[in-house]
Amino acid sequence: MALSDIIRDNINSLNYFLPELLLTGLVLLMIIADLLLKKERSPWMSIIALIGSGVVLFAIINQYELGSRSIFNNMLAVDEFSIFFKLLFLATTILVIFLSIASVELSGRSVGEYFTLLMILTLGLFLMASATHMITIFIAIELVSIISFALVTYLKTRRRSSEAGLKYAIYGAFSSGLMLYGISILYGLTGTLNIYEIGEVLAGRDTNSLALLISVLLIMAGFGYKIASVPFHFWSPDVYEGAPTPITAFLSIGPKAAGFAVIIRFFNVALSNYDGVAEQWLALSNINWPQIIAVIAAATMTLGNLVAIAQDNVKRLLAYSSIAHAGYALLGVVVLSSQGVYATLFYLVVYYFMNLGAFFVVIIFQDIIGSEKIDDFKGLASRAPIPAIAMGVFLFSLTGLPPTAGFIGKFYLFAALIKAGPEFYWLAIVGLLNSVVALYYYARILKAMFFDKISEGVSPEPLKISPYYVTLLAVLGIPTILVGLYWAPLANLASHSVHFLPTF
Amino acid sequence: MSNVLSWITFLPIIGALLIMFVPKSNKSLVKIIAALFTGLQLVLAIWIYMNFDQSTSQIQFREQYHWIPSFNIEYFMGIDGLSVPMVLLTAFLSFICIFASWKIDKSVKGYFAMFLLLDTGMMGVFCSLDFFLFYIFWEVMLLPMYFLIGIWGSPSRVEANGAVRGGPYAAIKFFLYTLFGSIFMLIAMLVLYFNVQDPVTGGHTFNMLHLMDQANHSGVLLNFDLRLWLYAALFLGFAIKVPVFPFHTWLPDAHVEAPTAVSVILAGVLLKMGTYGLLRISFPILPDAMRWHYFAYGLAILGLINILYGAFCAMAQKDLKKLVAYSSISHMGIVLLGMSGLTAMGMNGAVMQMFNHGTGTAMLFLLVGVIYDRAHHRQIDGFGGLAVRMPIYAAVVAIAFFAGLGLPGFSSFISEAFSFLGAFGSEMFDLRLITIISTFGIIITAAYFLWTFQRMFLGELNPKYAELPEINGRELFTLIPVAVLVVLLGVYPAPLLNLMQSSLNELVEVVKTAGPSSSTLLGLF
Amino acid sequence: MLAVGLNHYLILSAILFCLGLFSVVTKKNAVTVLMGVELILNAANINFIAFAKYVDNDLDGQMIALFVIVTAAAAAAVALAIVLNIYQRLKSINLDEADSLAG
Amino acid sequence: MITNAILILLLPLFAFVVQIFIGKRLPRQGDWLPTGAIICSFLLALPIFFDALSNYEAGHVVVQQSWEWLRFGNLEITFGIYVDNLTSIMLIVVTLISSLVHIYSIGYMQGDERYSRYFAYLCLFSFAMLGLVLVDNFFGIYCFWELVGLGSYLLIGFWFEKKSASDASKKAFITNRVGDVGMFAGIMIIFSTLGVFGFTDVFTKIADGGLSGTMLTVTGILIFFGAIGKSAQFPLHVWLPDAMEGPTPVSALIHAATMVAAGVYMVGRTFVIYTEDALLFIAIIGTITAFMAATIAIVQKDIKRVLAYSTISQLGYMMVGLGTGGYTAGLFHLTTHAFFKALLFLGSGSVIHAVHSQDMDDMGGLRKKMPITFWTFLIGTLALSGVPPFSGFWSKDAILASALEFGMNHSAYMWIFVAMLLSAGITAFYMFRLIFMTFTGQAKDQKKFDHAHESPFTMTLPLVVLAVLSVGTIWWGWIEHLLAKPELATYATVAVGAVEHSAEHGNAHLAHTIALFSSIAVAGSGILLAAVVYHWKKISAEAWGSKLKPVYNLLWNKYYFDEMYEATVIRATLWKSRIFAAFDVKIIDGFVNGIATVTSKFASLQGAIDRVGVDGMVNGVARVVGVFSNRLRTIQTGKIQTYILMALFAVLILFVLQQF
Repeated sequence: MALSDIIRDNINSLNYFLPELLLTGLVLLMIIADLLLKKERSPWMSIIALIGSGVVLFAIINQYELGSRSIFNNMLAVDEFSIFFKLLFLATTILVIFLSIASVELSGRSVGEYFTLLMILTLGLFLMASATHMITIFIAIELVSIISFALVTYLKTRRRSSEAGLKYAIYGAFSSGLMLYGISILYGLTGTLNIYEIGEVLAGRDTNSLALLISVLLIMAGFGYKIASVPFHFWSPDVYEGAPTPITAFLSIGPKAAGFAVIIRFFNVALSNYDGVAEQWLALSNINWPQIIAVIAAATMTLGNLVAIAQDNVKRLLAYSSIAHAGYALLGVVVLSSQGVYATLFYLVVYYFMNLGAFFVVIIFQDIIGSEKIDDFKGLASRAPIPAIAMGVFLFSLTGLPPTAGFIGKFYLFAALIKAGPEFYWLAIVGLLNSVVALYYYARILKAMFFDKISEGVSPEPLKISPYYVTLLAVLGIPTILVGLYWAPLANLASHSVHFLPTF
Repeated sequence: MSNVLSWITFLPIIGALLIMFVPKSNKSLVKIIAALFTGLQLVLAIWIYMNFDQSTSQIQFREQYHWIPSFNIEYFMGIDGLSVPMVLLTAFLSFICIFASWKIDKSVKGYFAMFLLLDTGMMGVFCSLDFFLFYIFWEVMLLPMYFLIGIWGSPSRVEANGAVRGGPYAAIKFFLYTLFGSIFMLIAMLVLYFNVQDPVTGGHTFNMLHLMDQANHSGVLLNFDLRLWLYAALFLGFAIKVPVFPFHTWLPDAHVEAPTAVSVILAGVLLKMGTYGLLRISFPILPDAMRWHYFAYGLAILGLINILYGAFCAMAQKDLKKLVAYSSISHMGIVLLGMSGLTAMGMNGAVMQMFNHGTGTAMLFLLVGVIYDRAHHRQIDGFGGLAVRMPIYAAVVAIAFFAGLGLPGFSSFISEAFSFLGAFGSEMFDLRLITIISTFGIIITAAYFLWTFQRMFLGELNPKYAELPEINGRELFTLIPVAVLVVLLGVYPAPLLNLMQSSLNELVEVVKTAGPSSSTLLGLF
Repeated sequence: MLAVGLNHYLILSAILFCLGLFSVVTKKNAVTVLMGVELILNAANINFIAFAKYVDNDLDGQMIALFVIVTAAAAAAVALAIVLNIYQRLKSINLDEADSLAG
Repeated sequence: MITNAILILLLPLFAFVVQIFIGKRLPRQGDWLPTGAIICSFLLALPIFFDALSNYEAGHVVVQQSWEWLRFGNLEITFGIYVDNLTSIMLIVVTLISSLVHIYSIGYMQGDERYSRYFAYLCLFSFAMLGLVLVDNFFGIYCFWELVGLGSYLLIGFWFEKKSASDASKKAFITNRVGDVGMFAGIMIIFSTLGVFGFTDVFTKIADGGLSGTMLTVTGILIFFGAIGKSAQFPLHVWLPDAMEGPTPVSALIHAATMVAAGVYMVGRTFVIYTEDALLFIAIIGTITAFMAATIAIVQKDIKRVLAYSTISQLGYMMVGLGTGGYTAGLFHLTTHAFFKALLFLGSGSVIHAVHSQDMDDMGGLRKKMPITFWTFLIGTLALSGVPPFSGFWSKDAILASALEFGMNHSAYMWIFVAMLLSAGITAFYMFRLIFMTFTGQAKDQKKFDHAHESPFTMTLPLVVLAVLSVGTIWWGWIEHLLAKPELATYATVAVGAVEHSAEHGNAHLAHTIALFSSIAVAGSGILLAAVVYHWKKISAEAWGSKLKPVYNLLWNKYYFDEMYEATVIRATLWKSRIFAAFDVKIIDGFVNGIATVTSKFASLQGAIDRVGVDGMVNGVARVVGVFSNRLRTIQTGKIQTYILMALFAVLILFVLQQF
């Protein structure tokens, strides 16, 4: 390819890169604004962030009309798949901004940097969703990681927050090291870092499968760290517990979903014969990675759920539950079919609502009663019925019971597994048994809120829940139920987004 | 009235929504709304009964709409002779139970809203003909049930041995058990879906009528071993609900800890869902698996175990409500036994038994509630001689007990007798020995009911209860309709029988003969 | 004379990788652990450059190495800031003492 | 006629419904309503009876009509009425005795707290009993079979404040249920094989060979189980003596004349289904019952219990009659026994009413105080003892003859006749023992004696009526013809046994003659011995009692049947129920509990940290999961380097896994 072609391609690509550019501009604007605005006028920062997000949203939707293509010399892909994730990330960001505004934890601190960092993080997620080259993948992941370290440590005067940040940083740096080493081996095996070319090379010639396995396992360490799957999940409970709750909520969705985007794209493009047409495709013959992921998925669900049972801190419990949910979402990756990818995408959207919702209820109660312990949730249903009922909806949805969105999400995942044939029945059974286990610990929270009497010494007076909270709960809760009853639009969106660029 | 099934299913939900908007203080309005909507539901159920064509086994009052086209999920409602009695039973008991709940005063709004939601779930299960829809309704019932037992059931307490028992415990136990069962149902449902073709569109389908047509089966469904596994998975889901030994231990807890009306619904309607599911789904969709000897005999033997085991356990109980709970296990065993022989008589007997157990056990639980409200305990030995003090109550209990022990003239006698006769006369399987052993259950049943009656009502009046008030008008109002039904159907069961038998006779024929056309499959026996 | 070939580079990087792993796992000092991570990253870098020379004639290998150096610096900066913060809280940067979040 | 039959059935039902709901508010607490209803039934039964008499031929069917009740596909289940000679006689017996008992009860139950309820129950029982007699199919007879059980339960336990009464009623019902299960099994065989319930249909199909051989024998025996329960045959006879806790008129009606005879009636009604082996079984059971009960009666002190055992014994006679082929004899005895036993019970009721005690040690010399009662009672006793010309003589003689004939044809079973003959002597002995202890001699309890008086008119009238009927020498002739054994002509190939039984007519005449004289002889000697012991006191009963202590104890304790059942069946049932219940709680509920324990034991062996103890929500699974959960939780040490190591280790495992 001639140099001029390359330059022309870069310039032409800018058009497709508009959302990211806008986001970059927004970040710059916010940095400047933060300098100019006085601290006490910090609400402006969130407003700027929200307005900026709105603009970016339009840019993203606009991308649907531009059509799919590969940009910046195959560094990034703009396709329905990435657009879907970008929408999801932006939605997450917007909601987390709202949660942060409400959060008492964050009040009284300078929030200018906080929102700025949040927007940079979003940019990193955007890149992760569209990266098609190992360089962009690595950089995007690093961008997300580094910013997350900072955000987790945001409450720097609080010991738990600092400690969480430290663990997160060390674990993150370490796992990117592993991933990078894996990428380097893969590079050695194929001579390229472009995932399409990697796929072609691996399909075309017989590679040393041992080396390939080592490299894939090491790369999986990096990806697995992002989605917090076993055995790379260890950081997550500690970080989730230590971080400010809005950030925890964000981490449990944004980077996790981005991790899935990368995993799906990488494994299906580089390590299988995906052609964008067939409904079902196969893994490359010299590495049985679906089996690895199947084992990881089963282990992730099981461990996440089992350990969650013993928790008595709601936030930590939700951390383990989100580990388990990563395991569920992985089920869709295992089967190598458009049905599977579709199910994973669908599940991530559903998970967005129910998980954010659950975290939000925790934020509310944490702000009001100052505790995240299950024991302190006793009798809250009578004191604050609306958040309690909402919590019920979210938890049932997380369990996967009809008529909530969570059931539909799980239904699609298991349908994909069953469709793939009898060799995956075991995984479906493991997954479903896990949801029984999950019910057990989710029900503990419900039991405390609904069945148990208010602890002695706690006043039984009703808690005041501001309309702002109620509105946010409705925004999250109503879709959780509605999607459970009629999900055809969402299903269409997801099935539309299954197609990532098959070739460049 | 073309959408009568939707109306009858969703009316309670409308009521529940209305209740949400009633001010908290206006408790009686909440109750009136609940009574009104369940009453309307009952009226619709009666309308359905009047307009139901008893001569055909076809699906009637059919409603079919696309719901999620991409997955071929339909909103498909319809009823036949198997569902109609259950619809009637559900509407009837729901209405009765609203009045049995009249004295609830803890978060009244929540209670009645939950109750109505439960009502919708139950009705939906009996009306839906799309497996997916069926599953949704099946699960939807769990949530209100969980809260009804947990919040309005008896409070948590610590037993002598340190175990925590009470409503919350029973609620989660019930929930976990049922969920455990239903996940296997879900898997079986998906396997069926992906291996059945809609004959019209060629796509996969959840439509039960298509699932039942063996000609539509393909793929792994042609593998007999897998069909057996599927049957087992479905059976597990349904068996827990019935509950079949050894999956029954949730039942005594749930029944005992639940408030009276909820116990009535649990025993009266929810248990029937298990056997209904077997008849609606397992039998016609996988008839060859049902006919597999180990499964057919297994079913009969499980019925036998339920009958005897439940009866023996009932005899050992000291808590009246627990006794009634175990008697339910015993009586549901008769249903299993009746259906296992694949005879018209047994099948009709089994479904009649489902209905009659629903009414009979409802009476029993209502009566337990009456005495509990007065004496605040249920220990059988703690009473004595109550017949002197509460003759009317004693008389009603006697009716319920004699109905429970299968005395001729009461409805359950007919259904028990026909279940036994049907199973005994089975042509496909030799169930004679099993049936004869099962009939010993009726001796034990007589023994524990009479023994209980003696301990509670006969003998010297316990002076502690010398001032116990007699059963009141509201309670009688809930009991008399049920009692009338029990006696009427005991003397002349034809109205019930004629309602169901076209469909059931057809079902028996189908299950006896249908199966994959390929004879090589059957070679695997 | 033995020509320096691809294998030598790979062996060197493998040794570096292992050393990095070793210090990450064993050292108690947070800064030392971060240095271990740097070793791992640089081991990967050596791989990249070696492969770029011997396997690929494109510039991908060199490019990613440059990026790694940059991002590693950024990551180290943030990580060290956090370590500093921890030191202020705990008066220690022993990783074993940062275990209040567990279970 | 059909209207009559239906009205006979429905009148008591109607009276019951009215009486139970508003009886208390009616004048005289409504006692006239059930009484009137049953008397009407009696009057309505008369034309039916006369119809049978006027036709005077065997196998005559007065009325037969049935209606569809249920329909299963093509299978029609009907309910109907079937009245033949046997039914018409039974109708008369039931309605007449029931009427008399109703009238008697007006006096006897006067002033009882639940007076109106008593009549309702009595009426309910009459309805059920009449239904049992009238119904035309096996299913129906089973239904009414259970319903008479209900009536009996309610009436035995009428004075339920007494523990013994409520115990007795429960015992009666449950013991009957045991027999009923057998009967139901028999019905199941019949229905599953033949597909019909109706008597005539079943008989026709059996005649056509639809059911035969061993299976038919088994069926017959199973059906007979019902009769074992209801007619208090060995080994299910234990409930009847206890049933004497009920009011005495009830004992007369239910536990002497009608319900307990229902078993005999049913065997008679379904006679053709019994094969030779089945009949032999019936005969043997009957013999054991007759002899055993008679011996027990010797030592009883309670006047009603003596009569109760006597009833059991006489029911055994009837069974022997039927079993040895004396179809007519058995049913004849049923009829005569109904009258004189009802008479005896009512008479004893009159005595009890007078002295307020049932213990014969409290009585004596009552002849002077209660002349009507005495004389009627004496007639009854003579009838029961088999003294000519009283009715019992004729019927018992017929049974003995039948047994003897059977023994002559099958010499291995001669002992049946011997046992029967002995029992006849014993019967005479204990009945006169009763007479002597109660009515003659000196009053043993002076206070009670002074208080005693003749009963009111409503009570003595029934006694007189029944006494008249107990004389009936006239009976035998026409009844023999009316109740001819159903065989050959109608059911040609069926009753192989029946054919066999009557094959050798040559013995019949001889048997009759022998039986006639021997029965008079044993009755006479029985009476004589009783007189010697109890009237003239030449032999001391006490002395002999202590001399034969083991025998006496055995009899006094009724062969220890109750104790045996208590120790075996009841204990075992309760034990089983407790075991099962415990099994439920301990094993099933906590089976994973066990696994949890094993797991944790194993784990502690491994030296792992044992942190058991989630609050065990769903005991089993939850606890196991909880154990795992807590164990797994400890992985999360909080130390970052542990995490890294574990992750590396896990990657290694994945790597190794992939190598296989």
